[in-house]
Amino acid sequence: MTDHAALELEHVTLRIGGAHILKDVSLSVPEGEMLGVIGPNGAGKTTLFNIVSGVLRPTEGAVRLAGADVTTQPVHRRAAAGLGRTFQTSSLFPALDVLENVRLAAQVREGRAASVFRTPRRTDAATRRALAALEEVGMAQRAGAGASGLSHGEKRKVEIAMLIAMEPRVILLDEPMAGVGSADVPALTEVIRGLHRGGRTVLMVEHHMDVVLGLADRVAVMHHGELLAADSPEAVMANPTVQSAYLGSAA
Amino acid sequence: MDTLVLLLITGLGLGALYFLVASGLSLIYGLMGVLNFAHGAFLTIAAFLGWEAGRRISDGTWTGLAISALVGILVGATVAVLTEVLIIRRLYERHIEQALVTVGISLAAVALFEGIWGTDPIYTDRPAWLTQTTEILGARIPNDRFLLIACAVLVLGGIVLFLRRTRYGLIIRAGVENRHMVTALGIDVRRSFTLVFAIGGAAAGLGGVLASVYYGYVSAHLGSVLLIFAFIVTVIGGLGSLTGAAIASVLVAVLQQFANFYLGGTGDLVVVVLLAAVLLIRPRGLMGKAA
Amino acid sequence: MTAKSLRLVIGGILLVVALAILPLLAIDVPGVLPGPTYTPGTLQLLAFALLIAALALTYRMMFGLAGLLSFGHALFFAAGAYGLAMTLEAFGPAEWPSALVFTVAIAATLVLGFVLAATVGALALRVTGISFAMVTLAFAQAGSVLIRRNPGSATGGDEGLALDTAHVPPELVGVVDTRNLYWVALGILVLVYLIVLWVEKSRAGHVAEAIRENELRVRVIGIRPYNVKLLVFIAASVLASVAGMGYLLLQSGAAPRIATADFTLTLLVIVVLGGVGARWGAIVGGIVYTLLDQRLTALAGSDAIAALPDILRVPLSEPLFILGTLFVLVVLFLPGGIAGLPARIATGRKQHPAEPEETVDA
Amino acid sequence: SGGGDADGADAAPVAIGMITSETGPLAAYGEAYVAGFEAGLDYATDGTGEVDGRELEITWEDDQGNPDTAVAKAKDLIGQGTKVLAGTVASGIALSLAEQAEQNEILYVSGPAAADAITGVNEYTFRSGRQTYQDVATAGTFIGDPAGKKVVVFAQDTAFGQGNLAGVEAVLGGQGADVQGVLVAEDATEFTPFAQQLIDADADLVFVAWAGASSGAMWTALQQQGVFESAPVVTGLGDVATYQAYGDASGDISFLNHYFGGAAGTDIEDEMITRLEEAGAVPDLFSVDGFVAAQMIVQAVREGGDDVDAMIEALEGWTFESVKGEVTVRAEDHALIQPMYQVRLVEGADGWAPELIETIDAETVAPPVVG
Amino acid sequence: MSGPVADEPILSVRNLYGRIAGQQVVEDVSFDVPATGVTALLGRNGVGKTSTIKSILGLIDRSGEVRLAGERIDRAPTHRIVQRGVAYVPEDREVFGSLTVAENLRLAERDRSPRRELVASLFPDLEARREQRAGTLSGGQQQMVSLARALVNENRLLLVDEPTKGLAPRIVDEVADALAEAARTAPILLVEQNLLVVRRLAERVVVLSSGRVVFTGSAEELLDDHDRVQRFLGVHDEREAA
Ligand SMILES: Nc1ncnc2c1ncn2[C@@H]1O[C@H](COP(=O)(O)OP(=O)(O)OP(=O)(O)O)[C@@H](O)[C@H]1O
Ligand SMILES: Nc1ncnc2c1ncn2[C@@H]1O[C@H](COP(=O)(O)OP(=O)(O)OP(=O)(O)O)[C@@H](O)[C@H]1O
Ligand SMILES: [Mg+2]
Ligand SMILES: [Mg+2]
Repeated sequence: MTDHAALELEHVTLRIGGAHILKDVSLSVPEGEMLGVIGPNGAGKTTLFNIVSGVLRPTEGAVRLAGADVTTQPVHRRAAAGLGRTFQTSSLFPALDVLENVRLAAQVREGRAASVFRTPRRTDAATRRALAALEEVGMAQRAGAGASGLSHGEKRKVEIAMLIAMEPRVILLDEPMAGVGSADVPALTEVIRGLHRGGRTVLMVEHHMDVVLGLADRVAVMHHGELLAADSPEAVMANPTVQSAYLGSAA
Repeated sequence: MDTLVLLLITGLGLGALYFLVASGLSLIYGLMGVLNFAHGAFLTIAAFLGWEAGRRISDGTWTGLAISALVGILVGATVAVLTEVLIIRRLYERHIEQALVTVGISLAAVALFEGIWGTDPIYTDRPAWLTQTTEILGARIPNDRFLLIACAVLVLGGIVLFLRRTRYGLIIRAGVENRHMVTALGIDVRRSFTLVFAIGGAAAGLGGVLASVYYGYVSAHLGSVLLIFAFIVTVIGGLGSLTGAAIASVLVAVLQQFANFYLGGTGDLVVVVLLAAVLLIRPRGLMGKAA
Repeated sequence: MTAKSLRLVIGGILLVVALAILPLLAIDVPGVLPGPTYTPGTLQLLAFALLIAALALTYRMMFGLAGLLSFGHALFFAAGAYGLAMTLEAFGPAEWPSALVFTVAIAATLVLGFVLAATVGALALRVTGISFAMVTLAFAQAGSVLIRRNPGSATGGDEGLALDTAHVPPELVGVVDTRNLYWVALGILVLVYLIVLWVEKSRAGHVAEAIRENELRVRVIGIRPYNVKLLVFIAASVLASVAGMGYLLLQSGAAPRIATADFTLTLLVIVVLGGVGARWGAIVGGIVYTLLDQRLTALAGSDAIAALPDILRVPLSEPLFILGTLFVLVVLFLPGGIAGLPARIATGRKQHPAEPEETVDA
Repeated sequence: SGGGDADGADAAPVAIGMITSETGPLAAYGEAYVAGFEAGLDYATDGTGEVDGRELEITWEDDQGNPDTAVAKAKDLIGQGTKVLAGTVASGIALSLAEQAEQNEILYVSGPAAADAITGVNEYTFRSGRQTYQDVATAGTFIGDPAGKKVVVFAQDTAFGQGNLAGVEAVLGGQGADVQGVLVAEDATEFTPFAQQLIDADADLVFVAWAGASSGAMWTALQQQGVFESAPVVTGLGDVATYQAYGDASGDISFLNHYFGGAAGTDIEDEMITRLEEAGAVPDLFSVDGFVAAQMIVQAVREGGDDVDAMIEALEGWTFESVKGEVTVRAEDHALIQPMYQVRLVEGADGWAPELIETIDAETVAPPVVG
Repeated sequence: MSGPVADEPILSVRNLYGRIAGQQVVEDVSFDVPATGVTALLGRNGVGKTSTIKSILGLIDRSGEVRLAGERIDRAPTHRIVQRGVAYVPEDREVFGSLTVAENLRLAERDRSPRRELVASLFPDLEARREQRAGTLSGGQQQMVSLARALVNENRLLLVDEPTKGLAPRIVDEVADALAEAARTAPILLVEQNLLVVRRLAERVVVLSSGRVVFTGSAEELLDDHDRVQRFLGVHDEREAA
């Protein structure tokens, strides 16, 4: 088998104290797929992302990136190997300005991101890449603003720009639309579609069903720490458990 | 055998003293995130004024000591409250700056005390019983150690009850985390913080008076010496954990005694190594909560 | 931008030149300097202030840039001073020419400083926040206790270690040569400044700043914070030893005081006084603090103070009381320190601290 | 060195730099030293402050107990043309100043700093006080013939304590005593177990060398554990502030002493005390060091003028009458050969006060020649 | 305490200015919140909705005139304002992570007889997690704690900032139900991006743009006017925003 899935989870289980937070989750995401992850609050979606990105270690089971077992690898290794993510709550470096935030990510792609022998310049490749990424999310005109002064929606966009600048192969988006004003949802949806179009594998937790349905190739449903189903959007929407446990009357 | 008993019990006594200082420190840090370098100054001023009062009213008697202790507690609490209200409060949620001002206060206070009471230690009198010894298993234990241990136990119990049994405990813990949100729930969080400082200061005040009993003198540097150990104990025990501080106090003091005696006076080195080792193995300390 | 930075560079060079020709001038600033600038006493004081400024600059690099609050920085300063004193003595008997002994001793001390910094840093950086501060404190305390214990009569204990001048270039010995020592101190400050500038402007510097804000976030973009922090720690520590060597030459000896936690606290006070926000803040802080300390002592002993009633005389005759109070006032009312002054005057508005970090849900 | 140019310069004042702790941990010692110096200067110049018509221009500087400050002040003074430095109570600072004196070829008269290392450190350095060796040798005289006796030194593990142990080993060990040290970490606060150790050692003499605030607790511990019943205990009697530090143990201790008010009974002592009292001071442990320093400086200037070599020559081997009687500046290593005292504390209306038992002859306690 | 006169607004904001870090984020904002029903505060990202609410509560530097049932509250400290019956549900949940769910709720109880049953019935999931530390709750669960803290007391006014953010669609429904229920006893000032929820709950809307009020009126008037929706909120069809 040479063609590995971009991301594979095998029997991933997580217990913290007495709580059984993830129960035997197995999932394989082929290269280039956009996978929507939905499920009620507290189902374990963010936890799953934390395990994939290395913030948490599973109690049992394995995580594979492009065939390589990364279960015990630290966060930064996985990131350097091409795994990017955003957080459910925006997290930027508040003391840096927008451009510097994104440029940090761009440097990683170039290598020697933390070298003392390299000085960032306005004209270097990392800066250009960062500016391009900001352009793509429509934040170029805010490049010089301090990150702490951004509104919620702006922060979200800058985070995505950081992802773009990192050029990861696998991307985890945790509720990218949360708190984004209605006006910006379509634009941001396009940005995410763009992320995906480049052939990248994207996993996205999102409660905005239109966005999920509009973007995802496949939708995984989590419930009480279990993976209920991973199927086409239509099939998932038709699933009665999803209907009752998740969507309610809003469907 | 008797040396062993002697080392153990005197270690316990010293641990009690460490705890009396550390309790306030740990309380204030744990609940408000303020690393209070001025704590030693609270202790010293309480010891000085306690001594001044005790000696005026009746020197070297139990009454005198009781008065000293009372005055010490009041002074400690008052000074702490003043510090909180006048200085710390203006810097709320800026923990680094808060620690910094307390550094400034401690520098200034020690200098001021030296200016007022001089640089020499002032030797104190105490009730005769405290200068005598009681024999336990062949070891002659100085009686003041029992007083220290008793006071430390009382303080530990008192503070733990306060935090468990009153609503203040809850307010204070929440306030540390997100002060704005506590006010947004309709609670005057400043009052609670002032109360914490008062309690911490009172514990330091009592510690100061007892320290002057233990050392037999008061001096401008009384607090600074104890403060270092109180810090170490607080950190080893786990920041904010009172029981942790209590356990660590005893551990540190006993270890220090043994190392000083059997390992050629290396007590301080051993304590410092212990601190580094505990933190490297368990960054949160023995009983600290997860960050 | 380039025009502005060019102006800055030229301004900097002019400032250094001005400082360098100070010993050739007879500028008298009564109340600030003890005498005209060419006198040895004044030069000694100024040289000392420059070295403290250099040390404060290294401390700022850790604390201000990377957010590493260390309570053990004094250890490395002491390592430089004691290291050079001890190696000079150790190489003393060798049959080499003095210049060679001197150079080798300096090189050996640098290596010592590096090894010490790498060891302490590698261990202490395994923890963060207050724990990091305490582990560094622990190492520094251990160093301080060792120095005072005088193992094998190597450190001179309480009495400190005198500089063995046998192999020190004669230009650096004696009061008439204080001028040369002043230039050495100025050289060290410039060197430290340039290296600090270089580190801060590099990618590593930016990453260090990001780590200060949000460590997990840095890991998630694929950088290991540990390496960067260690780099900053080692750079700052080795530079501190360089300042320590300058101190040894200037003072003709090393005293155990420079290894104490109190000394580190003084550094912290200096950096905050000067302003964490800017490099020049640390420099100004170091110089202002040293001069103040000296002048306040002079004031304390003055007749004007002695004539005051007790309630004023007692506090005013304690320099540390005034310094401590001043420091408290600066933290309270001048959050950016001295370096924050221009901006405050410009905006005329109170500065707020950055918003508390957002929590990462993990 | 630029020797004093003849005539014209003669009337010019002589700059004397006095550096000592006026603030900082040793400020109290500094105060006694300063008062003693003023008295000595007044005595030695007959109240004129001049030597042969030349004014002694005295500049006082505070070293704050900090060598850095001391060195800076010294350099400043030297830079301004000071020919004589004197003072300081801390041995570490005294050694730094001695170093400056040598580098810059000026005279230095060290103050109360006790370290033996100051004696003979270089040709420019003299001392006006006693040194550790003399303390220890004094204690040695208390036990008759030390040969075969067991002496335990109980001291802090500091330069001062180590110096005392080394001193006892040299003095009493040299005379055949079996010397053993119990050194306690400086920051230790608990002394009971060590007291136990002293009893277990079963010594003929316990020599205690202790400085600093923890003395009170240490003595209490010795007393509580019964050390005084097991062996005679000897220690140095410090300044007035410490007289009450020994608590109930006071009567049980034999003290060696450098000086206390009234110890000497000489005329010059009366002169000093009168002057001290006029200035509102009391005679204390280090008053004499200041007094002697003034006498030495006046002598050096009188005989040597501005020339440091002449000053050195004037002092080397100089024998003179001082507060404690006849004292000699030994030519070889500049040690100050002086009598010492054996003292006890007796309780009076104002608490404990010293009482002289015996004066120990200067030669008996003279340190061996350095070098 | 006399009940509010029927047509007197419960909250009236006049010329409110707010500053964060020396930067003006609320500029001369004036509007009223009637004594009944839900008033929605709308606007694009970053226009200053959250800041307006924080200014009302005194959580950021503010100046201007704010009246609660006729009484000035613009000088009162936050806790006093809240004690007068104003509850706040912040944008970022702001639960006390180191406290348990039960402790979070207990802390919020101001009334002598807090409405614990109501909260328990609204958020059964929380009941099961009473002893869990709030910091370990999922994002949505934290949002529930945050809402529960406000609803546990009787209030005269609720200030609710984006309560449905990050909630599963079914929970969004439930929260909307809960708010509708709450609105029957106390008026609500609601910041919300989900226009479906706005349409369902709000009678009146206030629209902000760059820190200023640009529209005040009935919800229907705004939402049915596609032009205005497009102009103020940048949305063509509200369904798109759901
Ligand atoms: N330390 C812990 N102890 C007990 N339970 C925990 C702990 N940490 C997390 N949990 C629980 O694990 C579950 C999974 O949380 P997670 O954040 O992954 O949910 P989610 O699917 O992302 O929800 P949301 O959509 O609300 O963000 C939650 O029910 C949470 O309460
Ligand atoms: N801490 C801060 N420092 C500086 N500026 C800030 C800060 N917080 C907010 N701002 C500024 O205030 C403006 C208003 O922010 P606010 O959070 O009130 O907007 P909002 O309308 O609630 O946006 P959203 O819909 O994204 O929540 C924003 O443009 C932002 O730039
Ligand atoms: Mg989540
Ligand atoms: Mg908002």
